[in-house]
Amino acid sequence: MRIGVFICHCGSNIGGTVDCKSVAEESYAFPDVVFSTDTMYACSEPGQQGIIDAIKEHNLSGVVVASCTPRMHEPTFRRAVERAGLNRYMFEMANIREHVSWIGKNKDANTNKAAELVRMAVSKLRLNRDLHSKSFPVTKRVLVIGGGVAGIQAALDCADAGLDVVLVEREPSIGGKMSKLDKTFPTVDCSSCILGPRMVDVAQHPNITLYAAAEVESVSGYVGNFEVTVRKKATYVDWDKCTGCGLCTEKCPSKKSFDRFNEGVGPTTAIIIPFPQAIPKKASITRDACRQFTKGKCGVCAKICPTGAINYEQQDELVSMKVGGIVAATGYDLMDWTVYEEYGAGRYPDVITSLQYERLLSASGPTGGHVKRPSDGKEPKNVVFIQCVGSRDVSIGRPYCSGFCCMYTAKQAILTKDHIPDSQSFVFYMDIRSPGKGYDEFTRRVQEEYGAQYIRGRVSLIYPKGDKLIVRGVDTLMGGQQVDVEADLVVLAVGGEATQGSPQLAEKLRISYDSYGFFMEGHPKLKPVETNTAGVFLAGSCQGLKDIPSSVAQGSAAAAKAIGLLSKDMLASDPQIAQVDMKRCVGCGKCIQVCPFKAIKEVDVRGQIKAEVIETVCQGCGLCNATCPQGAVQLSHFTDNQILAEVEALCRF
Amino acid sequence: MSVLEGKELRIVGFLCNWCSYGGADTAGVGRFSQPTDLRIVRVPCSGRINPLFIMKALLSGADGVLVSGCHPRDCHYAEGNYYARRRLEVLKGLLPTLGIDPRRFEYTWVSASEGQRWQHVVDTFTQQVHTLGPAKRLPDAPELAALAARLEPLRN
Amino acid sequence: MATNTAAAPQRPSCDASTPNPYMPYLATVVEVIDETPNIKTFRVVLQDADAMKSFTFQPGQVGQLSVFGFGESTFVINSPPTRMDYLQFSVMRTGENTQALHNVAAGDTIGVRGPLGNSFPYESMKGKDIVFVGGGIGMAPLRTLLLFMLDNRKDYGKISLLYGARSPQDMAFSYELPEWLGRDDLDCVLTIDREAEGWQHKVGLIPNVLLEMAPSANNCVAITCGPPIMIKFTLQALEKLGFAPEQIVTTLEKRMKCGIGICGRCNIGDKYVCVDGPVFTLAELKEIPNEL
Amino acid sequence: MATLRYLPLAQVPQWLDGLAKSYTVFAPAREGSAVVYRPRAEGSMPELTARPTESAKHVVFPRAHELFSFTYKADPAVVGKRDLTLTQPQDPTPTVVFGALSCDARGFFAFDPVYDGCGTKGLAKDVYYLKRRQNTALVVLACRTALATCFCNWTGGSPASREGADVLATLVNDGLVMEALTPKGEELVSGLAEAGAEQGAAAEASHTAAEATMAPVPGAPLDPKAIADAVLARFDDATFWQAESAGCLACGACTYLCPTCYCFNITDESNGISGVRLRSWDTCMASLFTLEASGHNPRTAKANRLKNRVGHKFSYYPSLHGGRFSCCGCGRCIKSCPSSVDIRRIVQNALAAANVKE
Amino acid sequence: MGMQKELQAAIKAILPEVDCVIGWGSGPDPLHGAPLFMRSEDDANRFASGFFAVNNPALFLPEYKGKKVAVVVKGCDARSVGQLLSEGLIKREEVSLIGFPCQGVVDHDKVAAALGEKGEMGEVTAVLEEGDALVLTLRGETVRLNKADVTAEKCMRCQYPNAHIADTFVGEKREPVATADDFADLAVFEAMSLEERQAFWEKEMSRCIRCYACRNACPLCVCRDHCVATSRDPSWLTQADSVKDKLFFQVIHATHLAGRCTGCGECQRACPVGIPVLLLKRSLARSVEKLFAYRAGIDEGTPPLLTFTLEEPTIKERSW
Repeated sequence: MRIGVFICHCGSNIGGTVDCKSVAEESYAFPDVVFSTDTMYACSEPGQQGIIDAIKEHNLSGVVVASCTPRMHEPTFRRAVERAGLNRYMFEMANIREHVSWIGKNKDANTNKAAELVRMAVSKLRLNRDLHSKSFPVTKRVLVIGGGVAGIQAALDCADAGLDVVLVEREPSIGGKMSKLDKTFPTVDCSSCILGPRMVDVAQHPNITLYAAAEVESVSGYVGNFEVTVRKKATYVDWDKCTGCGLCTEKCPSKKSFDRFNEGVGPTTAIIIPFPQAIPKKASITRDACRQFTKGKCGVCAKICPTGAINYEQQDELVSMKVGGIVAATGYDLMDWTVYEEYGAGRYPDVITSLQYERLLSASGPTGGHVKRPSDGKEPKNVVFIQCVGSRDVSIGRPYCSGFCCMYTAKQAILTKDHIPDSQSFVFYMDIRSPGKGYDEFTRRVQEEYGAQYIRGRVSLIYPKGDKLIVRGVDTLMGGQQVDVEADLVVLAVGGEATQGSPQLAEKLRISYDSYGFFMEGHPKLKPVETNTAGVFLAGSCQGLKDIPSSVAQGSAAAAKAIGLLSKDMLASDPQIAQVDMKRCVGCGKCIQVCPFKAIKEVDVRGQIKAEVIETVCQGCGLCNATCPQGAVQLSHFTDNQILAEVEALCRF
Repeated sequence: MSVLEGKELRIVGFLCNWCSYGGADTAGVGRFSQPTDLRIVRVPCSGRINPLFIMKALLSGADGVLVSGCHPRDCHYAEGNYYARRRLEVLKGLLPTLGIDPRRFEYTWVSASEGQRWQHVVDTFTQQVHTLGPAKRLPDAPELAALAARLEPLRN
Repeated sequence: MATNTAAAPQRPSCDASTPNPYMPYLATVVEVIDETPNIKTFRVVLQDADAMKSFTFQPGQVGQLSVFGFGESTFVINSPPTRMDYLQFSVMRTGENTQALHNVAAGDTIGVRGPLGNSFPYESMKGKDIVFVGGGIGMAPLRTLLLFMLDNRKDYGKISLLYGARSPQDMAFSYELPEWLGRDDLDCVLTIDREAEGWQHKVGLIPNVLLEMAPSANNCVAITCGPPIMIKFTLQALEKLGFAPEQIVTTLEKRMKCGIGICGRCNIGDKYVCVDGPVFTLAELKEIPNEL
Repeated sequence: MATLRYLPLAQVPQWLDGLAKSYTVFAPAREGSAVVYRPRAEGSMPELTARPTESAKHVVFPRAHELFSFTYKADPAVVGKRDLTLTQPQDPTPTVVFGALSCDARGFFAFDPVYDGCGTKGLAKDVYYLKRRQNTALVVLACRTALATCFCNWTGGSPASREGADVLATLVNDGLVMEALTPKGEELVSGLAEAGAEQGAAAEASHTAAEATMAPVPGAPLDPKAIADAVLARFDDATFWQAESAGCLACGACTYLCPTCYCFNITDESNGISGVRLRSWDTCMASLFTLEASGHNPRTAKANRLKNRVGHKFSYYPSLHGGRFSCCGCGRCIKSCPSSVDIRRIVQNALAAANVKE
Repeated sequence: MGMQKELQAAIKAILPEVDCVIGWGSGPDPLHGAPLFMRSEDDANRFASGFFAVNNPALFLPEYKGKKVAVVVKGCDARSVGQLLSEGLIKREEVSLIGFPCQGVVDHDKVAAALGEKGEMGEVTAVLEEGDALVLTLRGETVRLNKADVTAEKCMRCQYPNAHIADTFVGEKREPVATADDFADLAVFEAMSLEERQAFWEKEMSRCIRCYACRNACPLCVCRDHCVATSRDPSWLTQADSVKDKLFFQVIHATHLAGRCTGCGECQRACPVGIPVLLLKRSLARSVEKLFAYRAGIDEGTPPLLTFTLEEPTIKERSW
């Protein structure tokens, strides 16, 4: 074998703390190495061309590049060696940036370690062999999980591109958080006016199948051919019959139910249509609130329903389908702010969340758009906004910035002035974060034109005084002076968190999530909507909190990825899969027992039981390989011999 | 010796590609400095790690072996780390019978986002191995030992 | 009892001049030819020019090729002794050694031990008609004898070749076939197992095509090599065509290590394929225990 | 007859220490429940009571040894040029085996013709074996009794056979009577005091007594030709071999303990830059022994493999090497077989089967 | 002797239904039994159970796949059968088990040690069992040995002397000598320091001849002819005569048996050079019993290393 080794300086990223030239010199003595050099940026066009030229000039049959993590540029270099006529798997990478130059301080040690990593890569490469993909057909259907604005965008884009789309929404209506908003920043245009038509498009699109009040039960399979089961939760209303006329909601005698859509601002009925523009506009019964279920008798809605759609016996229903790609767009929840004792921990009715305030501001909200404070229904004059509630707070384990609170607080201050012209808004803030298009202007406008008083400082205490609340904070711009503001209403800009059930969904999708429960993108810069699981994409706040424009952009981006994936009739399988050496297999079945993908089956070869890998099902985890006692199953590109060669390269010298 | 004589010990890491290798990358990106002893072998999944790889390393002269995979429930391949957990735990129990200090081998779970945790793991484990010092190596076959001696001048 | 109580034999010895049969020649691979998806041909030249000059062998003899660090395996020298620009070996990828060989590139150094084993009885074939029947990689040993006979064409009668493979892609030496087909002193028939696009030659299993060709057994020797199942049916076909066991020659494959009759694994009864073979007539094979 | 010499037991360690100045000395040592031939530790008394579990063949034919080593070195002057050097190992040092059994000494006779180019056949000579063979002197300790598994008398041996030995040592009371049988043997023992006539007689008596404990050869006189024919005659009798091999584990204990089994494997062990070509013991009882690259194996079943083992020892080998069995009757294969497979019984059963047929 | 006759009767009774009955016969000397494969009444008459019936006949069962066989089993042999069954390596309907109350079997190494200077085992010409004693004849003299002194270790801690699976059980079940495995053998070994243990293995393994009798005597080794010990792809071991490789093979064997080994001890018994290779497997068995409450061959269900649970309460992971 003739191996070429390329040591990348990555500018000074590697070259700064690794003597790349001496690594290249040392590599020249490694087995089968016939060419070695150092290069400034291996991944750059000239860098890649250098590799290609060397392959041709020195008749190389394998290449090692020592540079950054293979999780970054392995595909880049594989394509490069392929352009030079080699099989793309005759390539190995040594990670001397993330694993060496960026973490080690001692240049000698780094240089030595880099050389060792190269030797390890060379040792493995010597046992590499050409691998070839197989192709398999794809299912041209996309599952979008979550019907918020990101999911809606992704669903519509995919559907418009001609793909079948299945949109699954946990709530009885799509729309997500955006549908609860009164207006959006920085344009202060009506949220439901811009979202509403898109929701209707979803309902009417011939390519979209919508399952509201449904959740993903299980996901199996693999890119191009996932098997998905969706649980349609019982709503006790036959939606095929329900016309959304709303008679039932008017007559329902149980009127003390928690109004989820309105964030608990006022009660609602046990049978509900969440809001007038709901899609689908169908009624559903909240079981815990319904007298039929709690008391065993009532049946008012059933009696009144003109189409006989009420069905108290309804059960959850499981629907299975095959999809080629999945977009997760499950959004976020507000964190539970009641952990803040200083804000009253929920004891004061007039301390509300920003989202509750949206509902008070909304014309379609429980107060018809009249701002009435919860305690006594009076119109507030002094409204205090407190920012960073549950954001940037290490003490409660939420050190991150939620990103959108500064902006919506400014918006709400403006709306307050619009609704109550003689009102005064006070905003306690830490920093104003407004780096979007027209955003900073907006926050300036609320202060300059709307007279909102911004106080830079944290609130240490809220306490009641008569029918008012005293908000005690500091003004850090005034030398930390204590400020007491008398408020009629306090609105907390509560930060977001990963929506409930995110880790569970991530496990079903076999994607990673961070310690807060947000889903991990494939790469923070270069793969913002991909995940490490092929065929699963991310959109919106499930990946990290973001505002509407970003969510929509990500929805489209995820859709573009899904469309790109499914634009082909056939997908190429990853050839890094398990293979059975039939000559050595004894048919003991242990591999079949452990395979998480059921990718190994028993076959009869001339009267003998053998194991056989189903190539398109195997995902290449190698569990079978580690299980097979005689090593008759080998994971291509990660064979026992290859890993042993790496171990030996490290230990035997 | 390829490790820096007297300064480093020989520590081999087996990391799953999806979580822990990513976590080590994240640590790199975050410039979380670490001791230089560890050399990482990338495998697709902790379930791919045959416990015998660890034995091979320990018997071949590694002073420590560190395995890291996805946290339970987070395996990219759904179940690989569950099997790994059992197998690695059983292997750990065998080491003392072979006369190998079980502290020379640890396994843990580090996710792709846990760069800082990875730094902590590497720091702690490296320190642990240094406290134990170099492992006593079993003698090679005479032919292979002679070979190693012949190789010495080749290295400079 | 006599033999077992005979006086103790003398202890054997050797001296510094005794050649070491395990030391390979170092050889440079001068060319690698991709024959089929799993067969590569290696042309090698011994690095010691004198050794190359004095290297002699007979058609049918084998050599041991080493990729140092991986191991040795046995292959027939499939270039003829009449063409000594290089020694040629064709290697089908079946295991770790052959995979290592497949990773060898032109310019690399490998080891060669040989020549080993017996050869085709080409002297006794002089003046006779010859039928070669080769299947797949089994064409390799036939090639050396075929080219040798073509280089000594006047010594032999009519020469026919039936060469079959599973598909056109599996046919090694494809670059030589036009020449062989074009010669009027060689009757060359090619066949593949199943119909394939663009295939101009025969389609059918070798034994069937052989029966169709129906070479006369009269004053003729058949030489056949190929996979076991093909050999089994080819032998039946040849017998049907009237070939006597003495008129049929084949070569055997065995796992070999030393290649010099010591290591003990390639025996069939008291015959060692590495020194008594690999070439046997069917008549000889019928004499030894049935353990192929 | 050469001069007999006498070495008091108490002086054995001292004498061996003396030999160790010019030779590597191997001697039996007790380790756990086994007795094995080890390079002798200075001052130690060899184990002389229990007979060694293994044979002494590994002294001449090591379990694994280097045929040659190879090293690649990149040429810094010419890009892509790598020089490869092959180096042969150093010649073995002169060696003495003290306390070999007479069957061990005779066992090498099975090796000799094969490793010496098969006599008139003029095949290649195995220089590694030949060098060690000529460099190794054997001090044979005469057996005082026969074990139930012993059958050296089938193969022309006896408990105190002098064949192949350089010195025959016989344990008499508190000392060893040493009889040099070759010049090399004479060199070893020349420094020792002469034995008295009484001691010589005692040694002779010990030999006779040992002979008496030996079970007679069944159906004596034994006809090697008949045995060879009978074993070969069973070649196609699958039932026979299946029955004989039913309890066999197909492990290599018999072949590795056997003084006459000489098969080997060749493998490369390397770290890429440099490595060795090793010759290591191999066993015909292993499936891999004959597994061909194509996956075909002429001896897949243990019955086929046992057939080859017995066939080789009692039929094929004799037909190539003057009728001599490739067996010295030491019985270790029986004694140490985990399943008590008895090669004598297989041979007798083959003979019996031949008699039934005819 | 009653037991012997009763077992022979049971064997004869089942002979017509099966391809063969696997049991024990006599070996090359009076101290050794040997596996016996019975196909006729004559064969059955050669059956010999008792103190010298050491071999584990379960070893041979996978060879007879597809045929119906009967096998006479000691308690420990039945455990091996149980494990083979639970792993699907043999079929229940193809095996008929004849069990009996096992009184323990001989340890030849102990006999050899007990004889010491009196002579070698191969010189013993006759053996008589007299109650708790063995009376050996050698070199024309008799030697009395206490049976308990030459009984195999595994029998001294045996909890299952009566085959726990048996289609026919001959005789009265006997009380086990132990109610739990206290792994006292390991405790003895573990009195050594880590350094001493390593030196111990170094010394013991140095006389290994790599015959793989340990492996081939193991009823649960599934790879048989395809073991990684000599394969080159994968190539786990060099063929060099090195302690490292020899010990590594023992580790391979033991790990492959983790959670599967029933402790029949055949590996150690088969070792011609007396290396205590069972120790490693005992150590693993102890771990497995502790972690997963699983006793191979007794407890049904998937061997613990071929399955998992989401939570592993017994595994105390390191907290970093």
